[in-house]
Amino acid sequence: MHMQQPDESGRFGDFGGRFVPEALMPACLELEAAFKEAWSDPAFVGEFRHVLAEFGGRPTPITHLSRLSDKLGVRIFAKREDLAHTGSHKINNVVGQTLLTKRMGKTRVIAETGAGQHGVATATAAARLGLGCTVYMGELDTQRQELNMFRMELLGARVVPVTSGSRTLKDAVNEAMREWVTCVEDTHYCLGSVMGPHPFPWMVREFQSIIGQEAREQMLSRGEGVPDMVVACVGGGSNAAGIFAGFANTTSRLIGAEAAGGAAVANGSPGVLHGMKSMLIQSEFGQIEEAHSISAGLDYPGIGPEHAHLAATGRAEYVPVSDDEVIPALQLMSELEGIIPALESAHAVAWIIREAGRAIPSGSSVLLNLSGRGDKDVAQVREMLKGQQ
Amino acid sequence: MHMQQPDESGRFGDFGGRFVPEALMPACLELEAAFKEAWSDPAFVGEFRHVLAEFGGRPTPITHLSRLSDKLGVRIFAKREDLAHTGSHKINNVVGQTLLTKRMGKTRVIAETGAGQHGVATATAAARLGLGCTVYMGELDTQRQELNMFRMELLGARVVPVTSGSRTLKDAVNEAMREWVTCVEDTHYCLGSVMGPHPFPWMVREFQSIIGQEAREQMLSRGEGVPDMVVACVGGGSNAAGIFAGFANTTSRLIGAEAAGGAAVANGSPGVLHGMKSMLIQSEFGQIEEAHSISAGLDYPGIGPEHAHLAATGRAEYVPVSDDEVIPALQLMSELEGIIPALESAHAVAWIIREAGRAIPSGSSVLLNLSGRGDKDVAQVREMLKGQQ
Amino acid sequence: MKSLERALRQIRGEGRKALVPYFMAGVTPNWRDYVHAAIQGGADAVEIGLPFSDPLMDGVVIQEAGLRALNAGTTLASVCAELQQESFSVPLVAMTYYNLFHYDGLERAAGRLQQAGITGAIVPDLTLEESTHWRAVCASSDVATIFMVAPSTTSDRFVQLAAATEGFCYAAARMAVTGRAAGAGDAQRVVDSVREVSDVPTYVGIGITQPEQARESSAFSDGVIVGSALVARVLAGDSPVEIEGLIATFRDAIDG
Amino acid sequence: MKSLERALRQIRGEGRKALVPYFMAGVTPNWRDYVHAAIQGGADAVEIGLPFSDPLMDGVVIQEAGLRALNAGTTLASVCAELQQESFSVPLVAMTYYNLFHYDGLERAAGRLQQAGITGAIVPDLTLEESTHWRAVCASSDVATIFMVAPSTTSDRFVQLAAATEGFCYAAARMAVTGRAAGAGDAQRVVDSVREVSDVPTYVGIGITQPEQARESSAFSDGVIVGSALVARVLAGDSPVEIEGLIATFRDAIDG
Ligand SMILES: Cc1ncc(COP(=O)(O)O)c(C=O)c1O
Ligand SMILES: Cc1ncc(COP(=O)(O)O)c(C=O)c1O
Repeated sequence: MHMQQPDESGRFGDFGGRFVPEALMPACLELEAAFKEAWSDPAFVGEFRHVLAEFGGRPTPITHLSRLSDKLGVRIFAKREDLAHTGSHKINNVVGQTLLTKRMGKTRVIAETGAGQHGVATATAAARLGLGCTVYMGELDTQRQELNMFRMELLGARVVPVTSGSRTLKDAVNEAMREWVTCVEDTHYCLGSVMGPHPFPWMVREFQSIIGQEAREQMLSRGEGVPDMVVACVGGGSNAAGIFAGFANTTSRLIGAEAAGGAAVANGSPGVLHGMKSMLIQSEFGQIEEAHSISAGLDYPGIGPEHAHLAATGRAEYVPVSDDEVIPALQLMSELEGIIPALESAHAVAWIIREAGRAIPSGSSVLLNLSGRGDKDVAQVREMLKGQQ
Repeated sequence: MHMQQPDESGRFGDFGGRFVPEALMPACLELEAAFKEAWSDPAFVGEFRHVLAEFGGRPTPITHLSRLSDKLGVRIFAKREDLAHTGSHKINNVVGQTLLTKRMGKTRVIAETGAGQHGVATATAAARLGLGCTVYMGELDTQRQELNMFRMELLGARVVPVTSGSRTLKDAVNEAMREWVTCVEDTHYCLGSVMGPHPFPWMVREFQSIIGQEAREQMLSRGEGVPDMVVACVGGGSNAAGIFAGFANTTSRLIGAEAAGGAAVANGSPGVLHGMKSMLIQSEFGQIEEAHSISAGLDYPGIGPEHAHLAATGRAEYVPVSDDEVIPALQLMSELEGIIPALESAHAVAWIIREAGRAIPSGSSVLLNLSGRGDKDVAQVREMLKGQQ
Repeated sequence: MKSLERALRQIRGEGRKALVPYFMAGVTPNWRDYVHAAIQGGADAVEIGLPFSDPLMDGVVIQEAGLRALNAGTTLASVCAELQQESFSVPLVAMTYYNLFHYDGLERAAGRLQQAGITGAIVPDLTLEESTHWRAVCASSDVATIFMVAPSTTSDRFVQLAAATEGFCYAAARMAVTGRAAGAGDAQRVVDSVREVSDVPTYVGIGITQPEQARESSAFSDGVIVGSALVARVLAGDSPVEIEGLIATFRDAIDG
Repeated sequence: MKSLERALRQIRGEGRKALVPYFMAGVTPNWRDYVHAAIQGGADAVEIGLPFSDPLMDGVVIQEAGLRALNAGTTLASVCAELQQESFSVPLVAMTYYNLFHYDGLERAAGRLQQAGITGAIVPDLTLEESTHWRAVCASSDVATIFMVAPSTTSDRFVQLAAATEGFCYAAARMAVTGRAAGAGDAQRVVDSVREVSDVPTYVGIGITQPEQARESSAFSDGVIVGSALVARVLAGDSPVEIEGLIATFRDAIDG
C-alpha cells in the first residue's frame, strides 16, 4: 500500500534532496526528526486522524458518477475531497503540519498560496490551534482572489502581497522561504504541496495518503476491487500523491493530469528550485519559466520530486490537459452529476472524458480524485463563458 | 426521539393545514400519499440514506469548539452541516424530495430560493437524477447573488427572476406556487423549508431529522449525553426542526434563533401565508410585512407551523438576534475555531455568545447546529466591514 | 339558500347567461364608479377584489392593481366602509385571500361584508377542508362561500365542492393563475363535471379576455367571469364610461 | 589549496582586512566598469552575481538587479564570455543559484567559470550535503566552493562547513536574506564559531551597508562583503567613478 520512502538525503531516485540556504538547514533537519518521531507515535497519528474526522470531515465519501459513467462507457468513482473542510484536500496536510508545529513548540506558521486554497486551509488550521499565521500571496493573485484574501483575514491570518518576480505562486514560495529564514526559530513553514526541500515532499505525501487509504478501503468494501485507473490532477502533486499512495502497490494505472501550460513532466527537464531537484519548465538558459494555466492551483512550473521519480520509472503517467478542455469538463460534470468541480480537479475529469474508450478501455473502472469544489472558481468560469459568447 | 406527527389535516396543534388554490389540492394530496408510502418503504428510506452518504457527505461530524468553549465558559459542540454537499443542510431535503419526485413519475422540479442556497441544492439534486429544474428567485436577489444564479445554471437549471412584490424570497415562493399550478401534472414543487401546505412542513422535517438522529447518536457515543441546550437558527425552520427532532423527547432545551427583523414568534401573530397557518409578521391590517435581515436565508416573515406550535406549547423557545450581533459572532467563530459560519448560522452562534453565563448557565453543554458555511457570505461581510470603518 | 344564490338561480331561470366582471377595490379613488359603470354595461354581479400583499392565485395584472390599492391605503375595513355608503342593483362578491379575514377575526370580517352589502366571498386559498370555521361563521349571515373547481379537481372533490359552494361554482378554465392565458381551455370538461353532480350555477373564469371567448364559454356554462382583461384597462387609465362600453360588448356577445 | 584561498590567506597574512563588493553581472551594459572601479577603490576580491529567475536568498535590491540583467539577456554563458575578454587584478567569485550550473551541466559550467577567470563560487542553495558532485567536478579545476554559515548553524555543521569551504567562509551576520537589515547582528558569534574549528579566512556579509559597519565587523573577522548597498547605488544610476569613491570610503573605514 505504501509508496517508497525517500533515502537519507531525501531522494526519490534521482529527485528530491535539499537545496536551501544554510540558515534553513537546521530547521529542515529538525523538522525531519520531529516528523519521523511524531509519525511513529500512535498518539500523534491518532490525534491527526481524530482532528481530520471531527474537524475536517473525514472520511470523505466515494460517489459513483453514474450518469457520466453511462455517457462515457466507463465506470467512474469520485473520491470527494471537495467535501472536506475548506473545500479541498489541502486540509489534510495543514492539520498534520499545524499539529506538528505545536509539538515542536513553535507558535506560528507561514505559508505560500496561489489562488488561496492552501492559504485558507492553513489559516483555518492555525486558527483552530491558536497559532499565528502569515500567508504570502503573489500581488497579482491577491487582486484576482480578493475574497480568499479576506477569508484568510477573517480567520485571523495576515496576508502579505508579494511584489517580486511574476507576482504569482512561484514568487510567493520564494518569499515565504526568504521570510522563513528570518523567523525559523519560532515559526514553521507550512508548505502546501509535495514539494520543497526534504522532508516536505515526503511529509506532505504521508499526511495526504489518508485519501488513498480511505479510497482503497472504500473501493474494496463496496465490492469494486482496485480500480483499473486512478486519475488525479497535479500542480505540486499533493492530492495525486495522496490518492496514489493507496494504490501504488496494486495493478492500478496511476495517471496525473497536468495543466498543459505547466506540464513539468511532458515539457520540463530536471532542475533545482524551491529547495528540491525535480522536473521543471525552464528556458534554454536554466531560468525557471512561468507556468500558464486557467487554474491557479496548477499554475506552477514544477512538480513534486516523487512524481518526477514515478514518471522516470514509469510507475505513473503524467498527461497534459489544455485549458480548452477544462471548462467543458466542468460543465459536463456539473450538469450530469450535480458536482461543480474545482478547475484543478476538472483537469482530471477532462482527461477521462477525452480518453474514455481510447487510453481508457471501455468498461474500465476509474477512480477520480475530486480534489476540490468549484465554488472558488465560478466567478472566473462565468467571465470566461461570457467572453466566449 | 420523534417529533409529533401532524393530524389528518396537517396541523401541529393550531398551526399548519393547507391553504392553497383548489388546482393544487390534488397535488398536495397525491404528495402526502406518496410521501407516506415512500417513507414507510425501507427501500426508499435506504436509498435516501445511501444518497446522503455517498453523494451528500453524511454523516457530518460533530466538532467540539474548544477555544470558543473556553472563552465562554460553556461546552459547545457544532453539528457540521457546513460540510454537507453544496454547503448546508439544504441538501438533505432536496435529496429526499427529488427521489420522491422520481418515484411519483414526475420529470421536473421547481423551487424558490432566496440567497440561492436552496436553489443550488435543488439544481444539484435534480442534475444528479436527470430531472428538469427551474428556480424562481426574486429579481433583487438575482442581482445580489449573481454567482449563485450562475451556479444553478452550470448545474443545468433555469433561473427565473421574479419581478413581483418585494422581489425577494416571499415573492419567489408566491411565484413558484403560481407556476406550480400550471405544471403540476409532471412537476414537483421542491419547497425549501418546513413551511407551505401539508405535507411539506412534515415531510421536510422528516428529511431533515437525519441531522438530529446523527447528532444524538454522536453526542451519546462520545460520552457527552444529551446536551443541555440545542440551538439552531430559524428562517423557515428546517435546520432547526431537523436537529430538534433528535432531542424533542429529551430534557434538552430547544432554542431557535430568529433574525430580529423577521422574528415571527417574538413579533408576529397567527396568520395564513404560502399555504400554511403559522406565526407571521403582519401589518395592522393583515398584510404580510417584508422581513429585513442581514442574512438572506432568514429574510422571511414567517416560520414553519410546527415551530409556531412548539413555541405555543413552550417546548421550544424562539429568540430574536439582531443584525449587529451577527458579524462579530461570525468573526469570533472564524478566528477561534477556523470555521466561517453562514450568516444564518451565525445567528445561533451570536445568541450563544450573548447568553453564555446568562440564559445559558456556565458549564452547560450546548449543541449548535452549524447549518451552513459562510463562503457564500464573505463578499457581503467584507462590504459591511468596509462600511463600518 | 342565501340571497346570492337565489339571485343567480333566478338569472339562469330567466334564460340569461351571467356576466360577472372583476374590479380591484381602491385601485383608483373612483373605483366604485367602475362598479356602477359595469352594472350599467350589463353586469349581473360584480366581484370586488380586496387587495392582499401575497396574491397567490393572481397574475401580474391583478397583482399590480392590488399593489396600487395597498399603496393607496386600502384595507378590508376601508372598502367595506366605502361600499356601505352606496347601494348597487346587482349582487357584490368579494374576492380575496384568507389572511385578511383571519387577521380581522372571522366574525368581524363576515359582519363587515354583510354590512357592506357583499353577499358572497371567493377565497382561493381557503380549501374546502380548511373552510369549516369560516362557513360556520357565515351560516348566520347572508355571505355565501364560493368554491372553485379546476381541471385538476378529482371526481370525489367535484362532488364535495359542488355541494359546498354557495351562490355559484367557480370553474377555472385552466391550470393557471389569473391573467396568464386566454380561451376556454378545459372549461367545458370542468363545467360538465360540476353539472354531473349538482345544479348549482357554474361560471367560467380564468382566461376570458375577449367577448368572443365569453360567448363561447357561456354556451356550455351559466356565465362567465372577466377579470384581468378589465383590470388591465382600468390600470391603463380607461374611464368608467369606456369600461361601460367594454362591458356592453361582452354583454352583446353573450346575449347575441 | 586553490588560488583563491592562497590569495585571501596572503591578504590576511599581510594584516589586511578583505573588502569584497558584489555586483550583478549584466545589470547595465557597462557592468564590468563597476568591477574595475571597485578594484580601483580598494576591493580585494569581487563577487559577480549571475542572475537567476528565483533568487531565494536575495532581497528586493538584488532581485531587481537580477531582473534587469535577465531582461537584458544575461546568461551564464554571456557573462563568462564577457569576462574572458578582460583581466582583473583581484580574484573574482561567482554568486548564483545551483540551477544555472545544473542546467548547463556541472562540468561545462565549471569549465566556463575557469575560462572566465572566476576562481570561486558561492551557491547559497547548494547545501553541503548536496554539494558532493559539484565539488568533485571542481576538484580538477581552480574553482573554489565557498560555503555560508549562519546564526542558526549548529556546532557539528560549523565543523563540517568550515572544513569543506574553500577560499573563505561566508559568515551571515543575521537570519535574513540580502539587503534586509543592517549592522553586525550575530556576526561575531558566527565568526568565533568558525574560528574555533578552522583557520580559514572568514568574511562577514548580509547587512554591511555602511563603512562604519564594515569597520566594526572586520575588527573581529577577516573581511566583509558589501552587496545590496552597492547594488542599490548602481540601480539608482551611480557612475563607476561614484562607485569607486564609495568603495574607497569602505576601504578607509576598514583600514583606518
Ligand atoms: C482543488 C485543488 N486541487 C489541486 C490543487 C493542486 O495542488 P496539488 O497538486 O498539490 O494537489 C489545488 C491547489 O491549490 C487545489 O486547490
Ligand atoms: C445556511 C442556512 N441556514 C439556515 C437557513 C434557513 O433555512 P431554515 O430555517 O429552513 O433552516 C438557510 C436558508 O437559506 C441557510 O442557507
